[in-house]
Amino acid sequence: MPLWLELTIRVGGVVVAFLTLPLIVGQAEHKVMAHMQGRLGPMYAGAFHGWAQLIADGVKFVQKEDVTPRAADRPVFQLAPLVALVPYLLVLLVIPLGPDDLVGQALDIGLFFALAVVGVGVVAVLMSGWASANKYSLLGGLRAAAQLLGYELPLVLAAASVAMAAGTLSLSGIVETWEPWWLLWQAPALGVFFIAGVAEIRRPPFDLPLARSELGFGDRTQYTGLRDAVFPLAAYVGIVVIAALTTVLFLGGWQGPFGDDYLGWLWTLVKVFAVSFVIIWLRVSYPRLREDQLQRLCWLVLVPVALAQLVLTAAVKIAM
Amino acid sequence: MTAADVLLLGLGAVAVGSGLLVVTTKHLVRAGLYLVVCLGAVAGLYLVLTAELVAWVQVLIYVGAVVVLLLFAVMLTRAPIGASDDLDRPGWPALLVGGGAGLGLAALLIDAFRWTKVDLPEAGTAERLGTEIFRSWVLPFEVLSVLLLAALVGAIIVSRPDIGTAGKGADR
Amino acid sequence: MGVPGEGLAKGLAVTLKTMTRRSHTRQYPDVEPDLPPRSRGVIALLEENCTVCMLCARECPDWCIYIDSHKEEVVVPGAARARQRNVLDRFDIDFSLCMYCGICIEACPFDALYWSPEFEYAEYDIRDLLHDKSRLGEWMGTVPPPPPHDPNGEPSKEETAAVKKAAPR
Amino acid sequence: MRPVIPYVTAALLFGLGVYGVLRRRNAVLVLMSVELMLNAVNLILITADTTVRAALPQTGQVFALFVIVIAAAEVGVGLAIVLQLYRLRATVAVDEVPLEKVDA
Repeated sequence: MPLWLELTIRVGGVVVAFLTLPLIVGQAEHKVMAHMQGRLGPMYAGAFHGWAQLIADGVKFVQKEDVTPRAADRPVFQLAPLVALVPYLLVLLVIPLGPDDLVGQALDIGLFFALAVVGVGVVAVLMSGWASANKYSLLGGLRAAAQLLGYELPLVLAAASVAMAAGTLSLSGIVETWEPWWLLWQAPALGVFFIAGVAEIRRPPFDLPLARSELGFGDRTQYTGLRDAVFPLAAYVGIVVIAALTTVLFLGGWQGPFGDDYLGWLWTLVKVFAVSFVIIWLRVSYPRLREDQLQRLCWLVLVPVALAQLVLTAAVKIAM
Repeated sequence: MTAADVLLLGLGAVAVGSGLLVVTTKHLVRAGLYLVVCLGAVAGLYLVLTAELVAWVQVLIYVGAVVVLLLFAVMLTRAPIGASDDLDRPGWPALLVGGGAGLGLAALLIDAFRWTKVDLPEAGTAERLGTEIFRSWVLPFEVLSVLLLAALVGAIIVSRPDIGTAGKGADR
Repeated sequence: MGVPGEGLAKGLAVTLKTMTRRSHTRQYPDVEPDLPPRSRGVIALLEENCTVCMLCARECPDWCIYIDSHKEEVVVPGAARARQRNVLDRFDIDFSLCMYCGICIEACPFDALYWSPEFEYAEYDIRDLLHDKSRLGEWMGTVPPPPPHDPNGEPSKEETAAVKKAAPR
Repeated sequence: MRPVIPYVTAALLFGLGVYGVLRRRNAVLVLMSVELMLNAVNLILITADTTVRAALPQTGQVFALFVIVIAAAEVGVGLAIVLQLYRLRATVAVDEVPLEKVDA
């Protein structure tokens, strides 16, 4: 296969995943959330149980006027949604779907790349929060910055633990060395990574920066039309990314009870959707945290647990 | 000119251009955003120069944390939207020293290296760098960790005035 | 005091349990709603019972009932002189003002007003919400029959009065 | 690869950093300029690493990592000081800070 063809197929595959997975997760969020609240959720768009609701939403968003507030910093304001979306797209590039190089772009330090690029997302929040010229947006932006800076630390520490256990930073390499008993060994890191990941994508119960009921969606307050649609899209891609990273790092990626070689991609997808379901489930079940509770959870619970996990990992690694 | 040269030139131009905007723009927050572009371009330069790990550390630490802190500080100190005219001191001494330093160094380096060609070495992966750090540079590494800890404690104490006064209050 | 995290687990369990149950959604336009008895939808007018006493219009807190009438002479054979009778010209209820308190129905001494459970009379123009007496009369067809008396209930005041009157002193 | 390209880039970035430190009044902007200078140094270290790889394998990259760590520490302390300054004086202009002792 010539290089350019392979490259096109790989990038095309990632783009397809980028366009479908978030929509599936978004639709699942609509329906799961509705049923958990004793409702039906969307029922009309697309005739069968409202399967086309998000597409209909998209069509609606396209028709809306694109408003930029007069006092806003125009270029920054208009660029921010793009900056919010691109990092997650880049992360999808390095997440392995199955064995034998079934990945957008295999990177030797894929884990590091993923964490670094996810961290760039906070710049977008600050950009949109500040450039909107709105005090609620600014509050949201500042809250987001404080939250993301804090939760980056346990996220990286938990990921470091599993990288230490596997002895590699390559995501495929981590899945290859993964063994079922790691579920027990790395359980604290799994918890820390998952919670910090949910906080990193600002999902409820960690959605203080958005806080629809108090800040009117924080940094997104002033956005309309297509630009406004990009933020929820980025949020859904964020769910997919965090679920996929959790799957690959802690749940064994493509390893399953049977048929790893030809069904690996299916195992990965099943696990990604299961973790996404848990993220949605958390949103329905728990109320939003307060700012002090948020910081307390990060610095007094997650960081110490992650550090303890690092020590444990090192101890087991040396003992073996 | 090879492909690497073209990439280096392009990324270098982006880095210098956005760097220029960082020190000349009248918009406080935009200076921080241009800094993101500049640091990103420098990370790209690292990638071309086969320093993979350093490039992503640059993105993780600089773009993900340092610039965010800077932007955070800019916003906490009430940066206005739009241009502010009281950002600069009179320019010519700075221009003299800065231009002198930059152009002088550039001249020195051009004179030293001319148009020589160097083959790109193998990539600086995490494994090789780790080996190197823990074989040759363990002591600086440990010293750095102490420095980081000291900076952390210092930053907390400086930014929390209530820590110092709590003890005094107890004495009284 | 329980196990730490018990509350968190309980929260998750509640939502998961709810998800497995049937949802409570009423799919209204597709499925007719199952209204409770004596729902307050719209006010119907039984024109024959109205004596233009104006009590309803006076009691209405929103002043949304408009009544016009004129007097008519009715010659009753055998009577000394002609009797006067009120004839209803106009009886409008403005449902854009009405707050569905039902005081007019309570106030009417002659049972001319009734609650009807019909509620689908939304309009594109607010002026069309002013229902005149023929429109109000049409709603009479939708008024459900009065509920049967509760056999164990207290007898009505009229009934006890009648019994008392009939009883020998 | 011509090492002179990144070297000149680094030299120009360093010059810009020096210019910014001397020119800017806002303390946060001064810190940004310092970051520019540190990055120029890093770029020189990384480029030097490619040219002297045989003698000292990967040393330039290791040093660059060290510099990044130092920069992170510097920004942490520096911003703490700037925010404290803002809290006390309601300004972050460096030439308005009195150098003599003031009763706080």
